[in-house]
Amino acid sequence: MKETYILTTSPHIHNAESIPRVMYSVVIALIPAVLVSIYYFGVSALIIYLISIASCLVFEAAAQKVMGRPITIGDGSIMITAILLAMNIPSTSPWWLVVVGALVAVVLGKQIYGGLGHNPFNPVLVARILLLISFPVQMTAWVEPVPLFSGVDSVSMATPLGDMKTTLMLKGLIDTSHFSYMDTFIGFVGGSLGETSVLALLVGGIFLLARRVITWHVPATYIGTVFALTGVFWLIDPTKYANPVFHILSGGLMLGALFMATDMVTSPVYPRGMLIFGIGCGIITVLIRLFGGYPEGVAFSILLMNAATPLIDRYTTPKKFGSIVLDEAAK
Amino acid sequence: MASDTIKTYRFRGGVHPPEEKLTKSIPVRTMPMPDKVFIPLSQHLGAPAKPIVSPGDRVTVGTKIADAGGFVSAPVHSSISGVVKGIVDYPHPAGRNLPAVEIEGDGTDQRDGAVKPRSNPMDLDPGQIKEIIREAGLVGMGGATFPTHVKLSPPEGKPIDTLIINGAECEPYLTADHRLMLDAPDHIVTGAELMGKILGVRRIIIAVEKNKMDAVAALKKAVLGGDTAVVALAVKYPQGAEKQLIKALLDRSVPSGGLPMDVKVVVQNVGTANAVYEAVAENRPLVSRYCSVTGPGIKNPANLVLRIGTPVSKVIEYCGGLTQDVRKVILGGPMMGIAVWDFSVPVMKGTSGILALTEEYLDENREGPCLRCGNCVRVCPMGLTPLMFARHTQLGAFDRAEEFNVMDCIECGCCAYECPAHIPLVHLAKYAKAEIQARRRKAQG
Amino acid sequence: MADFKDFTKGIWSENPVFKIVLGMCPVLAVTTAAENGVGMGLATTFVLVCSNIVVSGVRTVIPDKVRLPAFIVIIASFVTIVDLVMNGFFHQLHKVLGIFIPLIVVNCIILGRAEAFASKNSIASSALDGLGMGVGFTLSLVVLGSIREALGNGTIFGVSLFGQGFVPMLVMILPPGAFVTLGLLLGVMNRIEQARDKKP
Amino acid sequence: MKEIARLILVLTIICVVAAASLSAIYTITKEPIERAAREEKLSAMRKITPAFTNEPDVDKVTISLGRDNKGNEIARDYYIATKDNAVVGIDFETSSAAGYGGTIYIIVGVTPDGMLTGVEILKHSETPGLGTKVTAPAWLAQFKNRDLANTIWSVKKDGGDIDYTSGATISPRAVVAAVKQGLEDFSSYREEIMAGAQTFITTQ
Repeated sequence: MKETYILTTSPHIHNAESIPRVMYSVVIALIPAVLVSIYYFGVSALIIYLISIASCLVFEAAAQKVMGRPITIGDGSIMITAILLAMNIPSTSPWWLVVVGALVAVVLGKQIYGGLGHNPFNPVLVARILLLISFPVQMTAWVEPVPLFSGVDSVSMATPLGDMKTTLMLKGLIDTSHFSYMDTFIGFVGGSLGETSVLALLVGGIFLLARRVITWHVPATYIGTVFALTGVFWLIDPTKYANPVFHILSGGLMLGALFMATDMVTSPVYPRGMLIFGIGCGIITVLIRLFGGYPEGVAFSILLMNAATPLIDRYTTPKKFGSIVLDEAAK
Repeated sequence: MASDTIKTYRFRGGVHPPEEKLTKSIPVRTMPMPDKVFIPLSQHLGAPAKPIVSPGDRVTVGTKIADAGGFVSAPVHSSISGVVKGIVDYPHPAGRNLPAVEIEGDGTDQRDGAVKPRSNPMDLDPGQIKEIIREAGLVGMGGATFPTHVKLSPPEGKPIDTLIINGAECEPYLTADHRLMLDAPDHIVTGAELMGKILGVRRIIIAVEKNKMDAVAALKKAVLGGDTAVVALAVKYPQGAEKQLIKALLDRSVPSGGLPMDVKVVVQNVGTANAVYEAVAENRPLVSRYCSVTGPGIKNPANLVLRIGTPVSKVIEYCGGLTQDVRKVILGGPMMGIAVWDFSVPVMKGTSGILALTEEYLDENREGPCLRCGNCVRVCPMGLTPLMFARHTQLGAFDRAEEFNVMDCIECGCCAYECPAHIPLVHLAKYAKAEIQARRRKAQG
Repeated sequence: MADFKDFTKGIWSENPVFKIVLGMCPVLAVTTAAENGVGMGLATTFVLVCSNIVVSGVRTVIPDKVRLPAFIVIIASFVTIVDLVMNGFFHQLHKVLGIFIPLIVVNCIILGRAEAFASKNSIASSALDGLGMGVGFTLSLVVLGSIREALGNGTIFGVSLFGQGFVPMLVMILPPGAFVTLGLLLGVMNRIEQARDKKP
Repeated sequence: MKEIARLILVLTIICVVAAASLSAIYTITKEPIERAAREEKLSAMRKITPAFTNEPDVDKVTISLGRDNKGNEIARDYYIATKDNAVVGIDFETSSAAGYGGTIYIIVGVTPDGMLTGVEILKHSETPGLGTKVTAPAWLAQFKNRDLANTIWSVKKDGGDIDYTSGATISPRAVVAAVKQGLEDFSSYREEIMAGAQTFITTQ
């Protein structure tokens, strides 16, 4: 018999959840999209993933060491950051772009605020925006996807959203006739590594929903709002505004709605707040896509709503049991 | 009223821990009389009892050894026959030494001569029944240990229309109530009717979780008629918590800070109902109880009838001792029980289980940062936001914790059970509640 | 009496940017290049020294009730002088610093020092204080401007640092870069202070 | 009362002293400021125009380009650069509101035939490092020797002849459009401008 007995307060049992389990669930959910991107963008995509993972691990450990915190690179949260970061940049990115992105995400986006659980903004999106502003050329150097081992050289290509914006600017009209919904759905389209394959992202998202790591609130309201709003504009003038299906399938919407807007640390805690958060993301995304200077607005909209999260939480705190008495006994 | 016509409702939140009812098919045995007992004077909520015996006094089983220390208090009786050795400071599950009456047994198990069964308990008038219950030292046996007679004395202007007998036993591992319902369904029903008489209610609902359908059947058989119903409830923790039970059975919400009587309900545990029967019909005070001795760390898990005051070490010994890797011994269930390190602590009126957990159940040094996943909010049956009051408690901002309704916390443990970051949310809630109460007392002067 | 400490405190222990955190508007807005930092810093230093001297000189004759209006008139006059002189004789720099020169008027450091120091101390001390604060302010701006210019444009004082292959990190010379750099420098500064406090 | 009088007196004195010193400084700096402003414009003109000997900012022809939508007259100054009694170039300012960060002010130099001799950016608020590439001398140099006839006036991305830095298309588009508009205006009013320009030659 051991001499020491543990004295802690109840409960004395715990379910199987833990931070690493939650984090690695997200990592697993990202795998389909990772594989698709490696298939379409080739070895350069794989290299970007590897650089991103390596540099994120190094920066996380270094930052925690410098700041005197326990080193927790094994908990999986940094793997999510690393994979999502790689997914948010084009396959042509030079190595230093990935390293700078990792530095920004890990140090400026996360550790500066106190590490996991304390960052008000999604670290990956902080990095994406900073990179986009700093290196607009490299961050928009998209290439046409070329299936692995097909031996064809890839050529540069605009994203469907970027293409639409340029056409609209030049001709005052949009042209989505050459746009293939099926290609976008499976990921055969230009864009950042992880955002192109709607199918792979949905598979991962459904896994997370089933695992109860995320709830339906944010993705459903986010995508729903984008669909509804772009639908209204499309009905008003289909020559200037693309149809809602195009908007949902293109750009980083799926990646953002399923994996980044749902980041628990930076989104509201309560279901009512999540609904507001999703709707807010949707509105801002549509406004930026249709009227803003950038073709895509997912990253900006999520960051803006991240900033609003504490306020949303404050006004959506659920009512406690017994505060509303609506039953016969009270009458 | 037929039992199956009662509709049940859902309460918000709750968790589904593995049931682990290892002892559910093991019949109850009576543990042999210990040669020495230590009967604490504080076994209930409220004022400790006042001892009325002196060292050297001879006592028999059922001799009153301490009287109630106030209205919200209960007398204490000797559980064995023997000689009072003294009133000593003795280890108590609360974590410190508290006064207890030490009685050295004489091995005869002699009963108090005055104890004679009553032939027709239902003919007594309500006042008499309540007095018998008070004198018998009855307290809530589900674990809360609130003196029973107090609960049966609703103030003027608080009419009661329903008595709920709680046989949910939603805590994992525990099977004492289950075995009791199988062994003495008729006693429970009679006890419930006696309490119904005191309260003047016609409707009595005996509620049992669906994982104990044999107990439901036994109780239904025992119910002879009238307005007593037996209801099978969904299996969900904390189904047996008063407010959630009332919500599930009657769809009534006890107001925040209120009591069941605010919605015309009184809830009593099945063990209490049985004790009421024993006190009133058999004229036996509360000196023993059903208790599950269970868990992966107990060599021979069992359901036992234990005498109040038996040291836990003796009980464990009787059950074959602990296995090698036991790291935690708990009085009560795994969700709300109290961990003890000194096994000489005595079994008390509210001790529904003795649970030994091994290494693999330990949850030490795994606390991480809050991820704001919202699990604690989702499972909280009280609709609270544990992450918020926990954070403010950690920061020492108790007034902010109070704003997040920490005082409404029932400490059921759902939040901490679900928290992926393993934050000791219940511990923080208890800490905040104690601190806030201390400040309130200070403010009152 | 005038003390050398009146001068040195402005550089580190009471650095107006990193310690007192005053005058953030010019600090954030003009530090896109080291050169701008020098210009803004020197202009501010000039106004600081002059206004400190004058405020200190007239401190005994100015009634308390009109203290602030009087200080503001004095400061505004010196700022206007700087504006005119710069425009006339350093036209290029004036073009770059543009709106920020008139804004020196509302730079809290100037009024802050007039109020907190010059109105209570001798002319010599006040001059040293103004000079110290000005130098501290200038150094801070130059440090900030150099970092931002180096990372955001690949140059320091217009001199190319890294050669052809370097891709500048544009965000550093945009407003967000100012906040990020200032925040990081404040963090480093506090870290150094902490380490210092621990040692003795 | 006495105190108020004292307050007024002190403030008055301070203001008078301040006003006096300011007017003194103003007088001293007035001329250098004007000279600097003029020098700035002249130096831009020197960059974009063949060598001249006159003062083009004085020798200017003002042409009315019609009215804007508020009914105000739009006038543009055409600065005539001369040397050895011949017009060597004409400079004029133009602007485009289509810049990324607001209006871009441009000064354009042409030969009397309407061929570009140079383009300079006077004032802009484009994104540093991105839109600001349009101020790079190398980029601006490509405008030299272009005219309305020999050039398709749009950036290469839009099917034109003008190179641009990849990543930034908004600022170059704005500059190209403004220069093109300026050239068109010049060709429409060329007769008038050249007629005005003759006066500066004959008067010398």
